Amino acid sequence: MSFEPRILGIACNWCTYTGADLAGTTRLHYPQNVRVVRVMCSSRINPSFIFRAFQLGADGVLVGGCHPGDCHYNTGNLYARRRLATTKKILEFAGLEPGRLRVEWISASEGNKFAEVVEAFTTQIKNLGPQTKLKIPQ
Amino acid sequence: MTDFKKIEEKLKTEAKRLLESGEVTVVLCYGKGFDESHPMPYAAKAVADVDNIVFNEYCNYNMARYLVRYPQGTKIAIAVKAADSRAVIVLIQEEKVKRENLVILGIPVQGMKNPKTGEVIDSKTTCGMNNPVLFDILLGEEVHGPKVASPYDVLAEYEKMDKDVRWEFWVKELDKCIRCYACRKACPMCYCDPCFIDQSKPKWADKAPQSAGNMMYHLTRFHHLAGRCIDCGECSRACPVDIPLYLFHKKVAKDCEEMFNQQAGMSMDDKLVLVNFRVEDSDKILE
Amino acid sequence: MSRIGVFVCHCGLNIAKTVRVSELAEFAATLPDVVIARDYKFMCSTPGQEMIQHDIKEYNLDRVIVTACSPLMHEKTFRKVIENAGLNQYLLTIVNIREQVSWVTSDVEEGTAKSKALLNGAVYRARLLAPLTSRVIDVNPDVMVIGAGIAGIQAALELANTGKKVYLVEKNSTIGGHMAQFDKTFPTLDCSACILTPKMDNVLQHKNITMLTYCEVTEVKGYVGNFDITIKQKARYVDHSKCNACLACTEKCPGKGVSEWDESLVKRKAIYIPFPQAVPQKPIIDKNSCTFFLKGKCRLCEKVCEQKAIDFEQQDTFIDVKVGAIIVAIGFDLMDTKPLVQYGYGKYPGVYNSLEVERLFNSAGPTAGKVTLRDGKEPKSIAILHCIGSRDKNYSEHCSRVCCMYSLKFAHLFKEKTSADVYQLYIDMRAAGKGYEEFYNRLSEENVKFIRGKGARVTESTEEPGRLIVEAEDTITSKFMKIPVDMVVLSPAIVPRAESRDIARLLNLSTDKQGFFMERHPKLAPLSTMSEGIFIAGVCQGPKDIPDTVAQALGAAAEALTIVVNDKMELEATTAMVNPASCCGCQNCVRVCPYGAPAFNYEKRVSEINEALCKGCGLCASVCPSSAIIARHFTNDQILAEMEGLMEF
Amino acid sequence: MLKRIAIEKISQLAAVLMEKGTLLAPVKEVAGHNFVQILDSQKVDLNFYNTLMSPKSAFFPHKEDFVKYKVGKPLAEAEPVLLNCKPAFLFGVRPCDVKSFEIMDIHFNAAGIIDPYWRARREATTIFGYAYDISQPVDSADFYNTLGINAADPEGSDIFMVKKDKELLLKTITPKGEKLLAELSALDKVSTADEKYFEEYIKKGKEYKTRFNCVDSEVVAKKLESIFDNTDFWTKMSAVCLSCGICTFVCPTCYCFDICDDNMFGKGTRSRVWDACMFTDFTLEASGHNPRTQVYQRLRQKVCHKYSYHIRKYGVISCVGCGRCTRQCPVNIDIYSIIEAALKA
Repeated sequence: MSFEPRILGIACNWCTYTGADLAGTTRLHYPQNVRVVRVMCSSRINPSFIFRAFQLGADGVLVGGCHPGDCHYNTGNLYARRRLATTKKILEFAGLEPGRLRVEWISASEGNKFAEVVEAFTTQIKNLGPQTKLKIPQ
Repeated sequence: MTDFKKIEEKLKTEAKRLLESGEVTVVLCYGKGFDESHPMPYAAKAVADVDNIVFNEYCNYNMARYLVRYPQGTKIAIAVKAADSRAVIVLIQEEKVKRENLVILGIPVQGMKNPKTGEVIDSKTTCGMNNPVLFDILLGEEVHGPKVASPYDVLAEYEKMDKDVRWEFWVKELDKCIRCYACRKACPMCYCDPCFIDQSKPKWADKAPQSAGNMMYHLTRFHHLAGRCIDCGECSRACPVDIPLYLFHKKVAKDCEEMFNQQAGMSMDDKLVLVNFRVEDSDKILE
Repeated sequence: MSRIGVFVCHCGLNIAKTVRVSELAEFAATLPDVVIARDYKFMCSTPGQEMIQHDIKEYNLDRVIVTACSPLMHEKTFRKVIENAGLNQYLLTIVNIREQVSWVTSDVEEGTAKSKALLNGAVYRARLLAPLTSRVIDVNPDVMVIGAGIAGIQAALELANTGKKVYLVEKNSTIGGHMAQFDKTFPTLDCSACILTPKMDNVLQHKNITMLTYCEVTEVKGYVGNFDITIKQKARYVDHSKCNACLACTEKCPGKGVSEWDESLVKRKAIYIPFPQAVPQKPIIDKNSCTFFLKGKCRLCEKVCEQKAIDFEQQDTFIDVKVGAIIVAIGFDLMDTKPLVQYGYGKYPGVYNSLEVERLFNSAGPTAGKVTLRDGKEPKSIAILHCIGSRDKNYSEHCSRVCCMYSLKFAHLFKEKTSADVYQLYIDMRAAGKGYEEFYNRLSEENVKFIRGKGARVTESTEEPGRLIVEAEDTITSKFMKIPVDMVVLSPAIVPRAESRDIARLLNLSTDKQGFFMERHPKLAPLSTMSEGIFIAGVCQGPKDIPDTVAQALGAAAEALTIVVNDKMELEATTAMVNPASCCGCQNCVRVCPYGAPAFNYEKRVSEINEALCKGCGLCASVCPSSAIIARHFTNDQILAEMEGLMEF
Repeated sequence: MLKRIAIEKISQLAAVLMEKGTLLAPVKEVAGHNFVQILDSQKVDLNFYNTLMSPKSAFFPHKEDFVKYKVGKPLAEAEPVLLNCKPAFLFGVRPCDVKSFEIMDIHFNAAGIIDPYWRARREATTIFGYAYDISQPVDSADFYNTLGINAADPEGSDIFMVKKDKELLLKTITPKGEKLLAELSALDKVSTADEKYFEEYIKKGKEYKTRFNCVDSEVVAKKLESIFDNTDFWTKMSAVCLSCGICTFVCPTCYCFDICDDNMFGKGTRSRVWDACMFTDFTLEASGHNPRTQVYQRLRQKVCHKYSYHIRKYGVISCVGCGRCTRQCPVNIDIYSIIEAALKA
């Protein structure tokens, strides 16, 4: 059987989650590998959530927020950008493939972008193969 | 460079003056330990304590970590070497101490040694700087030697490592961790009590020293110190099992410098990078 | 130990088609703490809701999971459902298996598997949910309306008539907006001024309306029910409290500025009112064209003013107002067609945009209603080009909706006022409004030449200087055409106001791809925004005609009223709090919060959060190094648990 | 019985022991030597002063699993983790550390409080004590003499070893050691010179001095009781203490632990994990109250527990003077100096 990655999505309520809903409303089909946790703002994402996601066995983590400047809370995603960039650098230096964490700005009106990003990211993770480094063996 | 003995004398003179005049109520410096090669961090609170003050090549402690122990408003004199002064700057920026409550005794110095190994402490395991960035009184002449090697040079070997090899390296290193938490306790920037890892709700990781929990503790700590670590190397020297934590901290500091164009504790005007942003930050940093 | 009830909705076939719903319910029943799991055709229907309420009592449930459509759709509905059955509304979890599962796959295996994972995540999360108490706050009864075009005027009047105090803020020196620039309105061709100016006067006279012209909103703080707003009153250099609107000043003024109102077609004085029916009828001085401001002497206006109302020293002032709700009706701009060089706008004097033409028709306009070219001659032939920048992937993908109809109106007015040949170059003729098709039919009989094809290029005739050649393909005959005309009218895309991004930022509104404000839900909440207590009306939400704009204004007024009609309201309880025992006093939360909700208590050396200011984004919780901040309903352990559940299967 | 073996052949002895059971012996690691379970007989390395971590983990591991469970429906399924102890050999333990097992037995193996895990391991294990090399200078951090222990004290070991040039002399002390040594074919017979050397070594061991200021436990206990409320003293002593857990983790006689659950996806383990009285959350109560929030309170607890309460309760000091806490302390705090200062306070 081919490798079907398990990807954790973390989406902000106002943009990316709504954008994901729009993808559904417009019946855009995309791979079913991403499981989304809804948070109010991408800035809610604690770097440890991402470390934990990989420990729980996520093959990839996709973070979605509003476009910079469009944050429902004004500036949340601008903080998130810095914090997630640092998180990514840390994972990379630890030895994890940097491609396993992706941050995308997807607005509420970009259902198609959500679908495209999920499609592309799923392919990318499939190419990277299962994530076994941080995963806690069962 | 002014020799150690002279610095010690000056330190004693200043400490005496400051305590005597009542300008400060405590002088954070270095004192006698159980033998010569094991001096201790020291908090001199009375003129009589001044006799116990020492300064030699083993006095590598970053005294900045003790600043947060004193009630706000306490007038403190603190002896700082180069990296230590950067820690003081960050603590002032984080409003843990006020500049006006501090008398900063700068010590320009070169050739400090790690008492455990006897090795000279240089830019391999620390920022390698010789002269304090911020001080009120300088206790010796500034060191103007050959240009200090970049504190990031030591990273080259690890950066070019294959990511899988690097992963194996870190797993091996972090698996040694016994979770004594000396690293965070020795760190001048780790002043949380409780630390996130001590929390039971949420429980971020298991208490036992096992791979996953060690990884969660250290990776998160590296993130918490991103843009704040001033590369004094205290965590690595405190570590009883010799985990080269400084490598990771240096790497994160280097990345932060590249992304946000500033080094922790080098200027009082800087803003803490991870609780700030610039609208013009590029999305490239996420790639 | 929780007692969880899981309710799986089929949503007719919407979900059931791609998710094996009964299998999902059976799966749920195997999960620890799940006491009852059911599936049903329509959970949101009355029998569905009653089933949930019945089971809460029957099985003594303390958590409810509804596995259905997006929480953005029915979270509120189901919260009410469980609350009415005696459960705290925050003990509800919604699993989105419609928008994010069944509608995005056709594979039943995949759909069912993903639904199970999502449901498992919800069970993990539900166990850790805590009952929360909504905050009850006092509501300020006043309303602010931003923008005094027809939408803003209508909304303000409607609210004022119910007895509510309204602040109507307008950036121009007069209210009226674009509608006041028009001469006639389609399809009835009734006079714009005749229907608008009485309303403008009503605003002026209304005791409940505070009209704030020549003003801009500069700061919005607070939250629904309690907005604190700072408004900048731009310096007019005329004290309106003294001015008696004699307008002697405007006669004497030697200054010359370009009339914005007349779309730069003519000059105006430096001290001026934009048009004779302007409200208020009191002038302002334009600093950029005033001789005194430019050269340091003149002050003629000051000399003629008997009221001593001229005040060259006047400064911008700031007004603070407090309101309970806000209506945004800032209207639109026309797309700048200069960058579309193929149409020669700005290069050839004979090329006009539609708003300029509106002014040409207007009896109060630069030509007193006579249709003449810039050189004063009457055009003999006119081409009206539709969809300039609209329906164009390179510029604005959307249809600007009103251009077809106003272009027909123009054609009619050209025919009425000139003897010119009139060409309409269109892609499609869109006449989907009441009386619109009839209007189109009427125009078809008015000897207007309809060419189905988009105007491709406007060039100058090499033979007859000054004459323009419109190039287009007639897609009906597939013939390439070159039409010589004297005048070209462009119908540019309707785009958001240049300042709409700033307003969005100020008010925390989302914008769509074009920059129009986004509604909370395109169908069910078209006037609400993602920001509680802020509503949108008119073209700032998307292009629309006057009847739709007015309808929206009335709707927005009703929406605002539902808030300010009560003196108290409930707020979301999902705010953050600090556990003082864990706070390390780093003040990161204080530094990052966009709303200033956390403050540092210097005595206790810990942060404290003012929940009235907190909007629940959770940023503080993620920057808190010691995990001392609890972002209610999105706590660290709730999120970690949900992630664990999602990754288990 | 006395036997001998060339140190270079130590791996042969290791191999024999590995066949008989589990061998725990010093291995050189990056930061120093440690007792680890030997999987490769070549790894055994007796060229050490003392190990970084104490050998207590041989009987009292950092993490001890008690129960494995699964959150099921309707009930959780749980299964205790049973120890299946093979014979074990703890090889190369310094006399002071050997002494620590006796102290730890009070807590884990005395009547009334028996820890089955400790007892099972203890009974299955034969201890090879190993005298300090008295030809080398003593480490300045050590102070085991103070506690009445000497560098070549065979008491407590089953077999006691001393180094003679490039050879190791092994002497049986207990019947358990006697039985084992008889079975070990890899060992050579000894000469009379060897026997004499061994006797001499034991004798000389008593002369080999660490820092020494022989403490009367009763006097110390009393003194510490009297200065319990001397906050100034304790504040001064703890002024630079980092309150990390190094001293307790490396200590051979610290036995505090926490019971922890670790679980994921509904499956988990309940285990006993080392805890340290120097951690803030050590005394954190469920109510949120914490009786020891200050560093001085925690340091006082540590010192008084070892040098006062323990004496009162069990009659002995809970310290063997191995010097690990002093050696490893990141700020060179020395418990011996604290006791000295306390006596003067």
